[in-house]
Formats: sequence, C-alpha cells, structure tokens
Amino acid sequence: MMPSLQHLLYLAAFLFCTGLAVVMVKRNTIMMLLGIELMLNASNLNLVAFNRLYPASLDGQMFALFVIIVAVCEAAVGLAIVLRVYQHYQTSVPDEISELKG
Amino acid sequence: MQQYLLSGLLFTPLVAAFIALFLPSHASGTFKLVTLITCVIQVVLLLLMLSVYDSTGGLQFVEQHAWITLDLGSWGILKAEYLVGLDGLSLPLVSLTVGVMLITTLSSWTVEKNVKGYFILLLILNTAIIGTFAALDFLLFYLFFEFMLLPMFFLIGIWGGARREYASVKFFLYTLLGSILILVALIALYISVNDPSVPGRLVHSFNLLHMRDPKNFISNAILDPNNPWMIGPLSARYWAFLLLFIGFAIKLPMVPLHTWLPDAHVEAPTPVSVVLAALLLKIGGYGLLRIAYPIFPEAALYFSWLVALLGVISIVYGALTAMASKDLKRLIAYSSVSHMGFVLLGIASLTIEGVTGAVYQMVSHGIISAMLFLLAGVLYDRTHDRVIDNYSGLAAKMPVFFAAVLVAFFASMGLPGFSGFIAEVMVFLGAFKSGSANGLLHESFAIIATLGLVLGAAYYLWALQRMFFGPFHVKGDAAAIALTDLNNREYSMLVPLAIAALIFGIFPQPLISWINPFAQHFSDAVLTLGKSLTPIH
Amino acid sequence: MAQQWNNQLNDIAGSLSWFIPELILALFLLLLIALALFKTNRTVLLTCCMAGFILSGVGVMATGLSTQATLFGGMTRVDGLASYLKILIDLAGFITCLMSFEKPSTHRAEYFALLMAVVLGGHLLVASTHFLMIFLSLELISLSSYVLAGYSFTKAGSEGSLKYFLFGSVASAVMLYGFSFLYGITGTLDFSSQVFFDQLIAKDVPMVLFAALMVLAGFLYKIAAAPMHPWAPDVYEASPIPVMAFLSVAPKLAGLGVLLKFVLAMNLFGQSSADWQAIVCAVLLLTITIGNFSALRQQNPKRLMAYSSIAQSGFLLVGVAAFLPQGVHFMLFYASVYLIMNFAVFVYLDFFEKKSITSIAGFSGAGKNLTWPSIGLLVGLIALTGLPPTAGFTAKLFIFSALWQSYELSGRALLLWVVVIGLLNTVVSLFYYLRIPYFAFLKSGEPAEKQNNITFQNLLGFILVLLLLTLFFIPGILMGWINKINFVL
Amino acid sequence: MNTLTFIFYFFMLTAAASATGILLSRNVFKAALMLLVCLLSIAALYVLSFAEFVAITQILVYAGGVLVVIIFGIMLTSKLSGKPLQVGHTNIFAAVLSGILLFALLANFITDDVFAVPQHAVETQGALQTIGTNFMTAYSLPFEIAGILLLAALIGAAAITSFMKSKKV
Repeated sequence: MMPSLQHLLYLAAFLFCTGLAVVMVKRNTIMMLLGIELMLNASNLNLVAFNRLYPASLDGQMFALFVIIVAVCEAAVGLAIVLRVYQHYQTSVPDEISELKG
Repeated sequence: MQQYLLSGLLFTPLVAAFIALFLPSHASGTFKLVTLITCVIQVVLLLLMLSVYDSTGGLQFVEQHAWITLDLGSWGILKAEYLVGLDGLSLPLVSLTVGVMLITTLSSWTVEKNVKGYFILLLILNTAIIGTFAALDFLLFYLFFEFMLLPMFFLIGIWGGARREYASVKFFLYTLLGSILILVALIALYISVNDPSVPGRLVHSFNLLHMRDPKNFISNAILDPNNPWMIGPLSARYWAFLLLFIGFAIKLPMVPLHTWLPDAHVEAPTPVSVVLAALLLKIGGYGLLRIAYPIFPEAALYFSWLVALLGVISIVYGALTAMASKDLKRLIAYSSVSHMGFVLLGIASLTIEGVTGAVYQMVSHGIISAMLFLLAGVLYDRTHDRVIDNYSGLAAKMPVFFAAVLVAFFASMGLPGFSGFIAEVMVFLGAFKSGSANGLLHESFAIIATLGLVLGAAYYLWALQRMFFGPFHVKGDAAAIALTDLNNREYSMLVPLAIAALIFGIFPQPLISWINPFAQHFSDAVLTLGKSLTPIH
Repeated sequence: MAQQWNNQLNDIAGSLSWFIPELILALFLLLLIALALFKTNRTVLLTCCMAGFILSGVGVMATGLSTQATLFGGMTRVDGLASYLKILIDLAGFITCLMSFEKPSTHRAEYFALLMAVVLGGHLLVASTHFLMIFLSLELISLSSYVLAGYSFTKAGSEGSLKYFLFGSVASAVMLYGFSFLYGITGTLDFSSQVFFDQLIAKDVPMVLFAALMVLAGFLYKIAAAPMHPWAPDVYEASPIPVMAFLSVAPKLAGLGVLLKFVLAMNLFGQSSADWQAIVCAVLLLTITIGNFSALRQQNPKRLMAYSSIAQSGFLLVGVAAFLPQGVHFMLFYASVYLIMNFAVFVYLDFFEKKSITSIAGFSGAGKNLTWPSIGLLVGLIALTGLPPTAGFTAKLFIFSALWQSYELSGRALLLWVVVIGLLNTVVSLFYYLRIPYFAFLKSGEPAEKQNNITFQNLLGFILVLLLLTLFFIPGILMGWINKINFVL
Repeated sequence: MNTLTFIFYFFMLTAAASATGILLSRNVFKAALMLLVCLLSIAALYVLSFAEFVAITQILVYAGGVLVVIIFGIMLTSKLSGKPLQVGHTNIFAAVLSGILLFALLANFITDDVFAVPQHAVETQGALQTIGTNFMTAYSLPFEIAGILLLAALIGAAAITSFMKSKKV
C-alpha cells in the first residue's frame, strides 16, 4: 500500500506557500532565492506525483527534469546579478537599494 | 471640373502649408504672403462655386473616392470614403470660413513670434475646418474634427496670453472628451449600418447619407431603428444621440459644458479668438444638424425639450455671466455662449423657421463675433489691458473705433437692420410655432429666450456706457498716449465685416434662399421619420 | 517500439523544414558567440545580428501566413498568428539593432547574442502549444532580458535587473505551479490537444480556474499588465533606451500571443464554467487605468513611457477580450502599430537623451531649437494617445470596433462598459502624452544647442513616423495582409 | 503501518520541517543547509514515487549544483562585507497570513476527488529507458532549447561578471 497521492500534493502546497512567504518576509536577496527554489520544488513534486495518475507517459517526470535545468540557469544568472548589485551597494538587502524610486 | 472645386478649396491651404514648410524660417514676410495668396485663391474658388450653385439642388459639388476598403471576411467589408459635398447647410458655413480666414490672415499680420509655425498651423486649421463642413463620411468628418485640435492647441498655447498653457490644455481636454463620446457613437453606428450599394455582402459604411435611412441598418444590430436595443431605461439609439449631442454641445458650447470657452478666448491671440468664435463654435451646431438629428430623428424628437431647455439656459446664463464679466474678451465670450443658445433653441423647434434661424444665427454670429474680437484686439494692442473698468470716455479719443464698436455691439444685441436680428427673430418664430406645428416645445421656451435679448442689450449698453462715455480716463498714463484710432489694416478687416452684418440684416433673402430648402427638407425628414420609428424609451 | 521511434524521428525530420527561421536564429546566436571569441569590431557584429533577424523574418514570410502545421509531436504549432507575431518580433530586434548603432561598443557580442536569444525565445513562445515549451521559451526570454535590462553599467542598472529577476522568478514559479495542476487534472501537457479539452470539460473543478489564473499571472508579468506590472517602471528606467524599447515590445508581443492561445484554450469554446471574457476585461480595465493614472505623476520620460507601455498592454488585451476572430486580427494590427509608434518615441527619446534632456521639464524650449525631432516625437505620442491622423487612431478604432461587435453579438453590458471606460481613458492618457510636447513647444527654457541636421537617428525616427501616417491613410496595406491569417477560435 | 509508509511520512515531515526552518531562520547559511535537507528529502520522495531518475538529478544537479552555487554566493557576499549573516524580516504578519490563506485554499482544492490516486496505480516500468528515448524523440525540441537556455544563461552570467571587471567599485 502506498500513501495517498494527495498527501504529496499537500506537502507541495505547503512548500509553495512557505516559499512565497520566504520571498515576502526576507530582506535578503539570497534568502529570496532560497524561497524561489522552494516554490520550484513544490511544482516539481506536483509533477512527479501527478505522473502516478498517468503512468502511460512520463510527461510529468520529463517536465520535472527540465525544471531542474531551468533552476540551474536561474540560480546562475540570479547570483551573478546579486553579486553585481553587491559590488555596487555593499549589501544584499533590497531595502537598502534605492536608486530607483516609484 | 466643377466637381473638383470643393477639393480644391479644401486642399489649397494644406498644399500651401506644405510649401511653407520648406521655406526658410527667417523670411517671415513670405509666410504672410503665402497665407494671404491661399486665402485669395480660396475666395476665387468659392466665388466660382457660388456662381454655379443651385439653391434648390440639394447636395452639390459631390466628390466620392474610395479611401479605406478592408475586406474582413465574414465580418463584412469596412468602407470609408472620401466623400465631400455642399448643401444649404454647409455652403453658408464654408463661405463664412473662407471669408473669416481671409480676415484672420490680415489680423495675423502683427504676429512676430515664430511666424513660420504660426501660419503653417493656421493653414492646417483652415483645411480642417472646411473639411469638417464638407465631409459626408463620418470617419472623414471625425478626422477633420480631431485634426483641428492640435493646431488650435498650439495656436493658443504658444501665441496666447499669460495663462495660455492652462487655457490650451483645458481646451484640448474638453474637446477631446467630446470627440471620444462622438467616437463611441461612431463605432456603434458604422457597425450597425450596411451600405446597400454592394449586394450580397455586408458593408460597414461610414457614409452619413446611408446612416440616415432606417432601411440601411442591419437588422437586430444595436442601433437598428426597427428593433432597438434597450440599455438601461433608454434604447441604444437614444444613448447614441445623447453621446453625439454632448460631444457637439461641448464644441458649441452649451452650459454647463462651456467653461473651456472663456479661458480659451481670453488667452488666445486675437486672430485665434476670431477663428475660435466665428468658426469652431459653429461645428457644434453643424454636427447636430448634419449627424445627430437626421440619424436619430426619434431620439431628437424625444429629447427636443431637453435641447431647447439647455439652449434657453445657455441664452440666459451666458447673458447674465457676460453682464458680470470685468474682462472685455470674457464678456464677448459669454455673449457667444448666449448666442449659440439660440442655435440650440432653433434646432430643437424643428420648424422651418427655427432651423433656418439657427443656421442664419451661426453665420451671423460668425460675422459679428469676428468683429467683436477684432475690436477687443484693437484695444488690447494699444493698451495691453482688457479690463472694462479701466477705461472711460474712449469715444472722444477714438471716434472711429467707437463707431465700429457701436455697430458691432448693436449687431450683436440683435438690433433690427443687422443680421443677428433676422436670425433671432426667426428662431423665436420657430420656437413659438413649434408648439402648434409639431407639438415639441412649449411657448414658454421662446418667451424666456427673449430675456436673452433684453439682457444682451443691457450688458452691451452698460459696457458702452462704462468704456466710452464720461470723462476720459485710462488706467496707466503711458498707455493713454498710445491710444490712436484705427489704422488702414484694421479698417480693411472691420469694414467688410460690418457691411456683411448689415447686408445680411437688410437683405436676408439670398442667404435664406440657400438655407431654406435645407431647413425644409431637414425638418420634414426628422419629423416624419422620427414619428414613424417606434418610440421606445 | 522501434516503429514508434521511427515515426517520431520522421516527424522531427519533417518538422525541421517548418523550423527554418528558428534554426537561423539559433545559428546566428552561435555565430555571434563565436565572433565574441575574437576581437571583432562592432559593425560586423551589428551586421551579423541584423542579417539574422532579416533572414529569420524572410524565412517566416516564406512559409506564408495561411499555413498551419503541428510540429514535433504537438510541441509547437505553426499558424498565421504565430508567424505574424514572429515577424513583428524579428522587426523589433532589427530596429533595436539600428538603435544600438551609436551605443558604447563594449560587450557588443554578448549584447547581440542576448538580443538574439530573446527573439528566439519569442519565436518559440508564440508557437508553443505545450506547457513545457512555454516554460522553457519564457525562461529563455526572461533570463536574457534580466541581463539586458542591466546593460547600462550603473548602480541603477544592476538594481533594475535584480528587481526584474526577483519578480520574474517568482512569477514563473507561480506559473509553473499552475502548469503542474493543469497537468494533474488533464494528464497532458499539450493544451491544444483534444484530450486537454475533454478532460477539462469532464473534470470541472475549482482548481482548474485557480491553476489557470496562476498561469495567467505568469503571462501578465511578461506583458507588464496589472496586477503583475510593478516591476516595469523600475526596470525600464534603469535600462538603456534601446533595450527598454526592445523589452517593451518583443517580450510583450510574444507574451500576448501565448496568452491569447492559452485563454482561448481555457475558454473551451465557451464551455468553460469560468467567465474568461470577464476575467480578461477586468485585467485590461485595471491595466489601462493603473497605467494611465500612474503615468500622470511621472517626471521622467522613461518612467512615463514605462507606464504608457503598461496602459498599452491593456489596449492590446481589448483584442483578446472580444473573443472574435476579428478581434485577433485587429489586435495584430494594433500590435504592429504599437511596435512602430513605441519605437518611434524611443528613437526620439534616445536622441534627446544624447542632448542630455532626461527629465520632462528638460524639454522646455526643445521645440524651438530641435524642431524636427520634437515634431517627430509629437507624432509618436499622438499616435500612442490614439488621435488622427496617425495609425494609432486607426488601431484604436479597429480594436474597439471588434469589442463593440462582440457586445452586439453577446449583449453583455460589461463589454459596453469596457468600450466606454477604455475610450475615456484615452482622454486621461492625453494628459501625460502631451506633457513632453507641452514642455517642448509651450514652455520656453534655456535653449538646447540648435541642431536640425540629419542624423542617423532622425532618419530612423522619420521613417517610423512616416509609417504611422501612411498606415492611417492606407491601413489596407497591412490589414489586407493580416486578414489572410486563418484564425480558428 | 508498514516500513515504506513510515519512511514516506518521515521524509514528508522532514521536508516540511526544513522548509519551515528556512522561513524562521535568520541566518542565511543555516537556511541554505536546511534547503539542502529539504531537497534531499524531496529526492527521497521522488524515489518512493517511482521517479528514480528525477531523484538522482535532484541530488546531483540541485543539491550538488544549485546549492553549492548559492552557498558560494553567501560566502562571497559575507566575505566582501564582513558583516554577519543575519537577515532581517519585514511584513511577517502579512506574509504568514497570506501564506496560510493560500495554503488553506489550495488544500481545500486538493481534497477534491479528482486528485485521488486510482486503486491500482501501475508502477512505471523501465522508466529510465523511456526517459532516455524521450529526450531523443518526443522531447528533442525542448532538449535542444534547454541547451540554448544554458548557453544564454552562461553568456548572461559572463556578461554580468565582465561588467564588474569593467567597473570596479
């Protein structure tokens, strides 16, 4: 017997909401990146879990693999940008970055 | 040849503007000359047209070319045309435009700031105004209608008085708001109308003549007169009429949508004030007569009391505010509001007399207001002061000027012998007769409107008394020395206008013979069609 | 099994012939990177990049606008809508290259390679019919744009690109989460397939709408529409003008194309229980209103244009909201005109920035000494407002006509309100679009150095302005072409 | 409750707990380590959901790649600033509240029967081989695009770092 699929979905939803909260709460860009990674993993978990509903094809798992690739790219570009901002401002706290005002 | 005359009249200024664009900007005299020559050419073309115009012949000088024809598949064909023509309504107004533009050009002779830009804008404005009066295709009309905005915006904004920026922006916004309302009606109209000339296909046409015929409406379209849609308490056709009415009433201007006018007039340079008062205001009345009324006759009948009421309010409110004005130009501006109220009242009566009077009033007011603003400009040129109370006893110092003002004021207050009298009397007759002839308006409208005449006499006479009689006094001594009487250029502008006001006051028949067939046809068509259509509201 | 693989490989080989424009772009991307290894001068790079865009555009045109084909086993689909948007995106890239002609020459190769990558991403995005393809091509556009946005070597530039990145990553994560649920409900990633429709109709659960809204959020982010717009002003302000012009056109049009396809798919030919027309209408009204009213307060022309581009997204969405084939055609017309007028304005803003006019008040007196550029800018802004005699008016007339037609067919009062409020917003937009000409012509300021000689930028701007006027008088030349697009709703 | 089920719930709890830890932690480095724990437990869950290849990729690429890059970034920034790795929090209340609301909404939707696993869920057989073939056949286009995406990211990152060289602060 396998645990219910829905439990995985609950976990994914929890990770997603936590990730979103992390992005909103933290005042540090690297922390925000961690939150975004959490959100991406939530989606992946969903994809893999749903794949059990449709075992005929492996679409979900394939998608999850591509998401991991994209996450790598995003992390690389993101960190490069963070480091560059860091060089300009000597901080990675978004609130202290205020050249642009709305 | 004859059919191209109107296009010639229409595009001569645009061609001239294009030529002027490539002339060196330092030779300021050439631009005046080019504009003057253009106006003279226009006068010649107009005289040619008048010589062949048949006053009973309906639409003439019609020119029709395909402009935009888009085949949109199942949606049908979208068709806009270059369609122009003149009838008893537009011919007097086009003639007025040509005449006033010539005088405006003369009046602009003193412009010194950025002459090139000024005259190019004036030429563009010329084309736009004539185009608005001549267009018989709604899209073409709208194009010219909006095309007036920018030149006017810059003419007021760059060459105007102290608060010119505020005035020009206010003018632009009000007029744009109006034109957006017209645009909504335009979209609704052309989607509902089918051009019957192409059998078997749905042709969404902008042709104003097609829009008048209930047969041309696509059945069950939103503006289909035979089966109108309800939007809230009123049918869609009534809403469309209201949109058009408000849009044009802003231009007219009608109380309470008039507040842009005094500002624009006060701040605009004299020639631009002349164009604004003599020509641009007429487009509001023209739009009602050409578009709103014939296309939505049943709505026009239903709302005639509203139109008349607003007209009467404009007459009385305009006159009262004019009386309270301290600034000469503001006084004239409010008197315009008052006089344009007669146009509304005349149209609303839907009698032959009333409509004829309304068109006559538009022409007459065009002539008289041009004169009034030129005279205000004469004074302002000399003293840079327009406050009425700062003058006293001018009659002795500037006798010829005083005579001219006397003529203009008397003409404007509707004294017999001047064109304003004929127009206003006809409007009164129409408004009185309306109750018995078609049952649209109560006699009290006409009675209250006479109040406008009384008040008109009051504020003009009071202004005369304050400014021209009594001991001579002008605020500021240095200015007093500069007070010279009219010069030759000013004569050349004012005398023709005064003569025109007198001729149209004493011999109204030529002008009426143009307008009358139109008015007859117009009021007949609106009344019969309006009553035949199901009055759902 | 082997037979199946054989079929799939044949399908791939067959699809490649439809894929020539994208292959060209990919090839030129590699070529640009290869050139980066050598110290190539920028003229070569520029020519190479422009050649890539032209060839790809020609390639798209060669396939024609009326052909339709499903490629790579349902990954992408060639149709008229996608092809037309591809041409526009290529054109945007091309004009951006022209605008970059006189920009600082450092890092050229990477710059052009990233431009190429965005265009390639746009090509793929508008053709996608598969969630995975959407995700990948969207990320391709996003990642390249993040870097491009920071291409100004300044503090503000790096901050802009950081904001863009953070906002964008969250948006795409939200979108992805939505995808995962749609996959879970339907069992397929191909949202144009019959299975997808059947499953959605069969399993009409609230989660469908919620997931679809999450996906929509990702798209709205890409086209800078409310409520996903707050990044736009900061990012646009910080980026160099050519990049800003490019970012406000290319990703927007690509996002619009995929948004249209997705919304139509979710609408299930009207069988969806969710009211997608109302959703789109709400989004567009919000977008237009927020864009317009925020623009009123701006003092910086770039921020003003950022809000303007938000408002324009709303107007573009009007074509989607009509849910009529005609709406899509008119939307494409609007998109083409938007491309022209937006670039026209940016070309002139770039010109003025070079004359060190960077605030709206700084335009004082510009009309006197820099007459022709000021007039060109005026025409561009008038077009954005939607007044005659510019194609901006024609486009607005068309797009609202489509919505009105939709109102006539459905009788929904909502659509009438959208028409009226949308058009009244034009009056509001006049306030800010006219601010620059207002200062340029009406205010007198310390005169900028007088210069009216023909520069490259003036010429480019002049051509764009001329196009705007031409398309007003003869819209048929473009509409006739767009009408060939066979669009099935 | 058999062993498999126990393991399953254990990893679920670990993942959830470490995610909460990220939210609560004020130290970037600790948060990164907690993300590592979270990622690894998710990988374990993948294995239990018959997605071995995804699990392996998760461990190798995600935990091994992304996280290392992030930790590297943390080290670099803290070294440059010399400041402690403490992180401030803003609008906690709004964020937590909206997080809870969103979760409640999602959980409510997930309870739907549509998401219930069918009685006899078939285990995917030969998944590894199918994935491999997929990359070369049905998913060949995304595979190529992923390549271009990596390339673009590389160019982008390179371009950004070269700005930093060109403009030393």
